[in-house]
Amino acid sequence: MTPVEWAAVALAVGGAFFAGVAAVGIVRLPDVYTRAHAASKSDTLGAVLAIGAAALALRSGLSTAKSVFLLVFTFVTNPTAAHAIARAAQDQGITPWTADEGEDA
Amino acid sequence: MIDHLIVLLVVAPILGSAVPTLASLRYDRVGWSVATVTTLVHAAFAGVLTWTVWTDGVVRYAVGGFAAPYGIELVADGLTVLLVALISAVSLGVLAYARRAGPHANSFYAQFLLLVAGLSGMTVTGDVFNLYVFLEITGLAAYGLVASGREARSAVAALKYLIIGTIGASLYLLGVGYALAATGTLNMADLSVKLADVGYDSTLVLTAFGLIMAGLAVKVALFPLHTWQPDAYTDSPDSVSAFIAALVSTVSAYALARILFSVFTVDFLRAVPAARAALVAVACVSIIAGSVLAVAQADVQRMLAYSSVSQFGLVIAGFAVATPLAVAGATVHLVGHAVMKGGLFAASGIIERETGATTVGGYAGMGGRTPLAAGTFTLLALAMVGVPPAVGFVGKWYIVLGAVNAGLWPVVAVLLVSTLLTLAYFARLGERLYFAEPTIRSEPAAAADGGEAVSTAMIATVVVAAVLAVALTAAVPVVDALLDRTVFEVIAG
Amino acid sequence: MVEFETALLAVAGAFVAFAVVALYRVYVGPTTHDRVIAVNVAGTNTVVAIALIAAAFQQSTFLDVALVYALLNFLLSIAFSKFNVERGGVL
Amino acid sequence: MTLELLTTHYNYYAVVVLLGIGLYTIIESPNLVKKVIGMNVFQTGIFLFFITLAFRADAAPPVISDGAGPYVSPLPHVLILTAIVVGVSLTAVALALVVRVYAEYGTLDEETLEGLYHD
Amino acid sequence: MTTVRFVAPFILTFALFVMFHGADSPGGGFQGGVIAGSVVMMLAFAYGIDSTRRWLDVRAVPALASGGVFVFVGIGLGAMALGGQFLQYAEYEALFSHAIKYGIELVELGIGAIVAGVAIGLFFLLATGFDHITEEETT
Amino acid sequence: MTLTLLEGAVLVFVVGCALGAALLKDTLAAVMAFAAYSLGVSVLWLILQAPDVGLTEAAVGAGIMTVLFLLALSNTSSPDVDRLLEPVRWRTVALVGGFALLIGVTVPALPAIGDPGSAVAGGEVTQYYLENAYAETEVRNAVTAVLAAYRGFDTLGEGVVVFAAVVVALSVLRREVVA
Repeated sequence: MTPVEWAAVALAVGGAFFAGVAAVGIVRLPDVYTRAHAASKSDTLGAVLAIGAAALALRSGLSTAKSVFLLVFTFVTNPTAAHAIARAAQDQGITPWTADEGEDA
Repeated sequence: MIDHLIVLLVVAPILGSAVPTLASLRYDRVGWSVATVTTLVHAAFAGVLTWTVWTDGVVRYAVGGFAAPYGIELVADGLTVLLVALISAVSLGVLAYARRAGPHANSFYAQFLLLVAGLSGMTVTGDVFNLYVFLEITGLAAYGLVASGREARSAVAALKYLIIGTIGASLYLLGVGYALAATGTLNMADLSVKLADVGYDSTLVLTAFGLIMAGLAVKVALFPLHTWQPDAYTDSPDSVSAFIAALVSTVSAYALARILFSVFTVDFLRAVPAARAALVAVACVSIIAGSVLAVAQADVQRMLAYSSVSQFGLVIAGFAVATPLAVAGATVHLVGHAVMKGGLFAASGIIERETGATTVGGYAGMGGRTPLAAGTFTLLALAMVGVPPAVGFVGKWYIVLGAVNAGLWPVVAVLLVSTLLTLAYFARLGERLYFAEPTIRSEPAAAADGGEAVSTAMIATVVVAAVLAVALTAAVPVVDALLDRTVFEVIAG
Repeated sequence: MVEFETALLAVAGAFVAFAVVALYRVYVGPTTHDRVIAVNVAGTNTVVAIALIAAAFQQSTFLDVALVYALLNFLLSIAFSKFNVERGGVL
Repeated sequence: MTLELLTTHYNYYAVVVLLGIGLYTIIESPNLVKKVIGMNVFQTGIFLFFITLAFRADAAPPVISDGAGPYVSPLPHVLILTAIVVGVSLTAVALALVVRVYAEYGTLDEETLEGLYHD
Repeated sequence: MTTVRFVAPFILTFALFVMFHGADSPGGGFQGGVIAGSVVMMLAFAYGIDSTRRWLDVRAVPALASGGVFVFVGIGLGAMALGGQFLQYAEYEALFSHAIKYGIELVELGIGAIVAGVAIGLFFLLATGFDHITEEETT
Repeated sequence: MTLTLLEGAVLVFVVGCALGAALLKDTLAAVMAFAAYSLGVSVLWLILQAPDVGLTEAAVGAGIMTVLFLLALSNTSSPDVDRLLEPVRWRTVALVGGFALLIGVTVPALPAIGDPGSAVAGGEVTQYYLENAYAETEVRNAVTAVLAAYRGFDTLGEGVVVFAAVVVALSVLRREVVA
């Protein structure tokens, strides 16, 4: 494999790692807000890294441009969505988790 | 122009259906006029096409100039034009009826024309997937028409119809998938050749047959897949009941016959006796169960609906017997049943408007109060039972003769039993109409569908249907001749 | 070349597997918002998987699908979150 | 043998599973909205059947360019595009009906509805 | 919702790209129409359905839907008028070159119009729901 | 082989979502599972090299369809969620299982996945399209060529179906114009 390909694979694997962290977070964290946090931070990072890998791997100009666009788009919309969800949760009066109630969790 | 008639039969109503939607931005009630003009044009096309087929034989049309099997082919043979003419005639009758009876909304007439387009498409297409598309157009328009009733029940009936109808269409699509997997083609003529090459005993071909027949059986409403049908017929407006009862199942049964004879061919039935036996069995069960259920109904329209289950069983049995005589009988009965059942539903609508009677008990003594409607109702009912010289008799007679020739005695027995049962439920009704004391005292109840009263056109529609039910007997030789001009051959054996 | 393709597909598979994990949250909830977040994450992972498949097959047209998905995934999340706030209202 | 069948036909088994799930939802779900979902799952199963038929190993999507190939078959793709569109239209109409049924009866539960309907 | 305001024009552009680029890459009228329709939905979710309804002239819906059908059928009938079969784009070669390609593009445009119109129409119809009270009055 | 594994993962995801849509009692949750289902199905189309279908599924399944479901839910009320999953009724499972078994036994007769010699992938009609579509229509995407030209009549039908949807919805909701 060429160095570029190595870099792409490394990026992709790194992305997968963060996506894995996000997935674990989604499952294990105690309440909506913390899970939204995992989704917006870790998953976005993972997604951006992996799409970056795709951009490196795709060799034609147009497709690289498309993937960069996709990357920017994910970067903008993903946190917005998580934010909207968290705010909706707050509007509905879901109280954030605190350490005391969650001890048995 | 003449060459393009076959495609125009489909395109004209499509074009017409787009008009009322646009026009409703400005005008409230242009629907009826647009629909009438379009249907008249459709009828003219149908007439000329029939003449063309009569004189020149089978007409084939490659849409877009792409030859089959790569493009979509439309085919008009004797059976097709018969159905096309029926669609035109019934549509005109329903329009005459709906002028006063309503519904009057523009969207109703848009759906009406979509249904005409879908039915015409189903009849003329020579491609199994194209048939699916038109099956769904027909379905969508029919669901909408059923739901156009004012009562809350019509929405429930339509939803039930939609879900079951979709399963039926999906099964058909899956069957097409199996046929495609076996042959890689979708054109009916091409399929019939390639299916034979694959071998009729191949699992793929058999599965395709089973799924396609099951799917279409849902659309035809054969027992036990009929559950959508009584609700849909009963809970829709009168005009819609008459229209759907006369056409939707009829054209589905036609599609079933078309697939049976043009795609799988009689050779398949001969090679796989089990397939034929299964079809005959389903049809026989449908005949008996439909009749028995009809006898048990208190509501007249519901009774008519179950009677349809039984009559379509008869038609399918005729097709499954697959001797020339039986197929001719099934075709005659298909057309005759459409006219008779449409007329019966329309007549029951008029009786309801004039007297408020909807149940068998309510019909008591109404013969005197609404003599014309009750008279035609009785006449049509007798025709349906199969009293000579009505067309109902000829169809049944041919099917019986065909079954006797083929040695299928169970079919003969079932037919006789069902005729007795049909006689039972219609005789009960006739007896109530003329020889019982009225149970409903009040004068004309408020019309159910918003129509004010009964117009001459409504009465005329029913009378014409009754006249046709007898007069069509004279046209039986024409049907025979048209069946000689089909793309498939049915040879005794 | 072939190993490279394999590696990208394997990573794509990993992303899909994480989407399956997120599905657990769609099942158990407990609140609707948890489910929305989980669907959102599953959607993002799908987008990434599509992008990686596009890279592996060198099919730039697949990226169009990824783009549409990213857009609609966003639309969906907004719709779901709005839906809850105004439930019973106009929307 | 069985394993080999599984590795060469797994999509078709997925089709069977999806058809089963869809049919189960349509029959068993008490809620009308979920019946519509089941209808969609059922249809998607059939779509998967067609698209799998079109597939050909190591082939590209049917966008013709010189020297490339082989391609998967475009025919089932076209059919399924049409079928998807039909499916959406049906879903939309079904949902409109669901909304109306709810407005008329105040429930979407099939059994309650059945009771009201037969009054 | 600033993000929506930022994203919407991109999506609309993208929808048109998908619609017109269907000849050489995946996509076409249907997909483009749906994406264009979903822009309206996105706006409606962000700014509220009623204000979007006011902003958008709803008469556009039947116009788009019926218009699309007319375009499609018109192209088919036009080919017939020129002496070909229904939808035989090749007949337009007499009028302009690359007739088939442009015929296909036009048809895709017609479909796009139908689909966008219908998507928006269904959205507003279902959002409004079934008004039971007006129904009571008429019966 | 990796492709098979990837596809296996996607199939697990899809079936998982379908089960969720079937069994979750909360309708909103079921709709969400269905949205995720569409996401998975679209990846499946891409793996099977059907980007046109994938694009459509993306636009339809994740976009329009889910939004319509949401609107329908907002106009109705969901049932009380007293339990997470619906009870499974085994009689229906047996019935459906019978149907599935019936279809299942025909699977070995189908051509293997990706078989280049199957009647569809290697058949005469497919070959004709692949060889002549570009020459006859000047359109590179064979799907578009078949869709709009060879099977243009189907596509007309498709347009009519979509058009019918809005007309029928108007009539079902008893409105004269979209409002």
